[in-house]
Amino acid sequence: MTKHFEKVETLVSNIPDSSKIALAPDYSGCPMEAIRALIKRGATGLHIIGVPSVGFQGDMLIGAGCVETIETAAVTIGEHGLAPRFTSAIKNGTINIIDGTCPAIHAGLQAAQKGIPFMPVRGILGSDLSKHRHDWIEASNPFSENEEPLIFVKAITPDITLIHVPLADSDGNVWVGVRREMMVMAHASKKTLVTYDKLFDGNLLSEESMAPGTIPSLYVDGLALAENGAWPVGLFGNYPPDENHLKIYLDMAKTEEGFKEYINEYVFEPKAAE
Amino acid sequence: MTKHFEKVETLVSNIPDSSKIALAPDYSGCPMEAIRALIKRGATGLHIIGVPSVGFQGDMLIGAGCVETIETAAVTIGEHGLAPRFTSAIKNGTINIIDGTCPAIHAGLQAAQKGIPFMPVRGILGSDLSKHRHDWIEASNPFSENEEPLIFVKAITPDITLIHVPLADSDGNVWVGVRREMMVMAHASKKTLVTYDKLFDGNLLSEESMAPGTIPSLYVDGLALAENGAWPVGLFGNYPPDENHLKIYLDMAKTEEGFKEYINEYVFEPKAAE
Amino acid sequence: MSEVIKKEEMLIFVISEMLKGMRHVAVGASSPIPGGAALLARANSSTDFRVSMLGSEEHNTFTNGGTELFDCAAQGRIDAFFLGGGQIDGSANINLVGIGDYPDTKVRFPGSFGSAYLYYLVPRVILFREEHTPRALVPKVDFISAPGTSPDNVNRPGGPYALVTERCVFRFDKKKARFRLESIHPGHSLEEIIEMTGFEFDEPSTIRETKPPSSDTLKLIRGKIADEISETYPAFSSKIFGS
Amino acid sequence: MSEVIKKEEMLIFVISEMLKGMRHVAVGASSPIPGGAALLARANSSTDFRVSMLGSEEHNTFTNGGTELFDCAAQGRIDAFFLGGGQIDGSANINLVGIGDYPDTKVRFPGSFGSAYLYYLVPRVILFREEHTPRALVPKVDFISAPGTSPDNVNRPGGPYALVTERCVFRFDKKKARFRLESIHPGHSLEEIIEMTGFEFDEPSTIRETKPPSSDTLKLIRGKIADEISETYPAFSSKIFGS
Repeated sequence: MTKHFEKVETLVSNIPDSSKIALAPDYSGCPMEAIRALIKRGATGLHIIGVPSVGFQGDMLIGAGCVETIETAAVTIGEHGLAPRFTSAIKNGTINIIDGTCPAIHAGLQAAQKGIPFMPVRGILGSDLSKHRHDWIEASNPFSENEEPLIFVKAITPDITLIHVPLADSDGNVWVGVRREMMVMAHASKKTLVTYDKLFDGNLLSEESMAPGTIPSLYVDGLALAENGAWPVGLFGNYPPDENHLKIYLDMAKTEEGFKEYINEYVFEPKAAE
Repeated sequence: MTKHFEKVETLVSNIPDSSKIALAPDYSGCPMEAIRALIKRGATGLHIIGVPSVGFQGDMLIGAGCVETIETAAVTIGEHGLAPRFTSAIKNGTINIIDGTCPAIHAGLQAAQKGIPFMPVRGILGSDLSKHRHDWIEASNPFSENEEPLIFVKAITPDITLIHVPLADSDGNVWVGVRREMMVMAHASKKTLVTYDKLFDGNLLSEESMAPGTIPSLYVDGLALAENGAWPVGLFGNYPPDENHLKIYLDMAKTEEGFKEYINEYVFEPKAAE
Repeated sequence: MSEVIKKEEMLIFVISEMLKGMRHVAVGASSPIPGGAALLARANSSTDFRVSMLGSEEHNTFTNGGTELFDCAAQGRIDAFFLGGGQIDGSANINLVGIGDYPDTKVRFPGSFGSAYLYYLVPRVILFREEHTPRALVPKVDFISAPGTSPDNVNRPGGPYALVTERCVFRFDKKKARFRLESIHPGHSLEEIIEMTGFEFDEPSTIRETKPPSSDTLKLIRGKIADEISETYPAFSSKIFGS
Repeated sequence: MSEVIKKEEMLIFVISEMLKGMRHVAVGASSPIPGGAALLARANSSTDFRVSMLGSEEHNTFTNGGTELFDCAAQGRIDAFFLGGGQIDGSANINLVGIGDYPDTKVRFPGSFGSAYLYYLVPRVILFREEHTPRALVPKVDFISAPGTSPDNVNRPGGPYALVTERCVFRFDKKKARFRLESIHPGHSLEEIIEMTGFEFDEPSTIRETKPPSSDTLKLIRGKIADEISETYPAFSSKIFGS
């Protein structure tokens, strides 16, 4: 049954340190309020998975020392490009990086969604990526008469999917619209925790037009209201990124000291998310 | 670009004899008006695929001699059970049957959707089904330390997906709601032909609530309006099956003569679909 | 209210008793009695109890198309499911394909549906076959749609739990790959069951009678459950409950 | 209207010329110039021309989540795509990961995104790297995110078609696995290009100058295209077009 939490802080208390957490890219559903709560509580040892890439939220978590491993096809902050704390952490060797490619991450999650050990994936062959992936196997296509090589990508089963969505209802259903990567994430994960911008008046599954974009409560373990909860990243179909704020971040986060100042001001201060 | 056809007859003229056609089950989107048009035209040699099962439309096509091969997890007419023309055709050996199981058919289509040669599927092992499937391979899970057997199901690429949907727009987008097996079918098929009950006023993809249940026109090759086009099977969310009519069918179709009378009355007569 | 319990009402109750404590029960196509049982178990449950019914619009929360039921089972999110069979044998092998030499079966059934998958993945699969005759319950099925048991190297968290018929309840012993008679429905006898069962089964030392529904439960079945099930199975509901 | 053609305008035009006759062009993340080129090619096309742009809500018709772009490419429904690279070498290998000994790269780029997939599957992949220096165009990349060519037994319908930079256009010869200089943008010279390119390439016998956009096309870029691209790339659009 889906639990409704009054506070985002309580919601994220359901994320143990060292969890493997699936996160959406900046153009999808970023639970920034929950990310700030994780930083505030001092989460450590997280393994974050960008589905298929990760942006601002990943850079924040890395900067705050919450991340041990990052598994992703890329780290990029919207239109602004390089993520300063990620770049610095890689340079200093303070985090592990598992470099992937978008369709392989999607395929790994879809394998978990289907309960199969792996999924064959086209492409990839001859890329240096596979040299460093012990969870990818080069195998032969058993349906080909010739010796056609293929990459088999191991299933990816996150402990937790943590996302922000525009709408949720009191029954625990959450609406992701066309951003269905979040549905795959929820299906594939052991637990799914969600923050949402607005409470939907009614049941999302009973509305013929809303149901197709809804993750049923069956897959949703916990929920908390977080108005404007994707700020400053923006929420698809609802509000754009706060570009000015992102620029402030990118400027401050160039250095470790600047990043600390940033989180002091915007995460630890009580008026953080206003 | 999606072509709009004035008549269902013209739409189905784009289905060559001997095509491999993916069809939806009775509780999803059945293009009955198009099926009647196929029978009227005397289509032959069809290979029909139930995704994952097929009902009234399959029985009609089989009875009318349009089908050479049927590939499906089951043939069943709604709550009524056994499909008379299918049962008789199997008994008389007049059609080829490729028996499958629902998730394997979905997996085969999903493999085609992803452009991969096969998909591993759980279950199936030790079933007599696999003895008769040369497109399924028993292989070993390469990610398991023990010799764990697995079934690899070959990709299924239909020539044509033929479906009926509640709504389409003038740009060629079609709305399937939660019946997303039809989206997988369209993605996996070389061509998709659609009949629809009502024209949607506007663009389905521009409506935030409609887009998640919409197959974009990118995948839709041809469209024709067919009001009440799923009759007598019913259309999810729109109208129920015409149970009285289905009973008439089941009664008449018990014999070949009766079936011929049925199609004379309801398919070849001009007032067929009224 | 008539206290004469109809067979269907009895079976709905019997199956619902096996669903106590479940969190999520799925019901396949053409399954009005298992569907009624799942809805009854939900009505009687004090904890969270979810029913997903194929073909229903009301009791179907899936939003990812036809594949979701199967994916959901593979994820371990379905606790119980129902399977039938034109033939069921003493090793719990089920045949939903036909009688005779495949593919030229002289009697053809609808087909295997998702049995060759869900039987492996859902922990508690309840076999339900109303007809209890030597024709239905056979020594060995002509075609295995899905086997009752699998070798150890097959990843199989699921399998048969019980077999419910119009005459009795069998429980399945996975280790012995064999059924054991659990209880006999009121009005039926052991001799009759032995005679009408095509396969051999274990017998308990004392024979228990299947408990019928209480009058409150019967009221619930004929009211709320009849009403709920009629959305998906109008013909069944009107025939049995006259509603 | 100023007839001084900005570099970005020139590049949008040059790339759009390579998209003639395409039916479906997809544009990845952080790609304002290729995005503008695709929208320009669409505006100039008399036949059906579809643009799918990642990150756009207006020019994105995908409804199946993040996987659809990749599935769509694998289905053969995408004719052209764009890739860049922190490093690109003379065999069209691209590096989007970093410089130095992986994983301890001394310069880290964002990551490979979908390059290790789309480069294999989209028939016409246009490499775009604005910076044309020996640092960007290298003899051999430090890390292969995706290779320019593959052995014959690899199922690879796609691959590199051309490389567009701020100075010139290279076409890729798949058989030789080597670039050939196609044209030099106005204001640049062969000597400069040889000096600024870290890899060897073939030279044509006569050197062609890259055709700039006509004044009508320029108007189109500064009007309709600037407007359309600003939805996805507001910062780029306001910087280049001041809108």
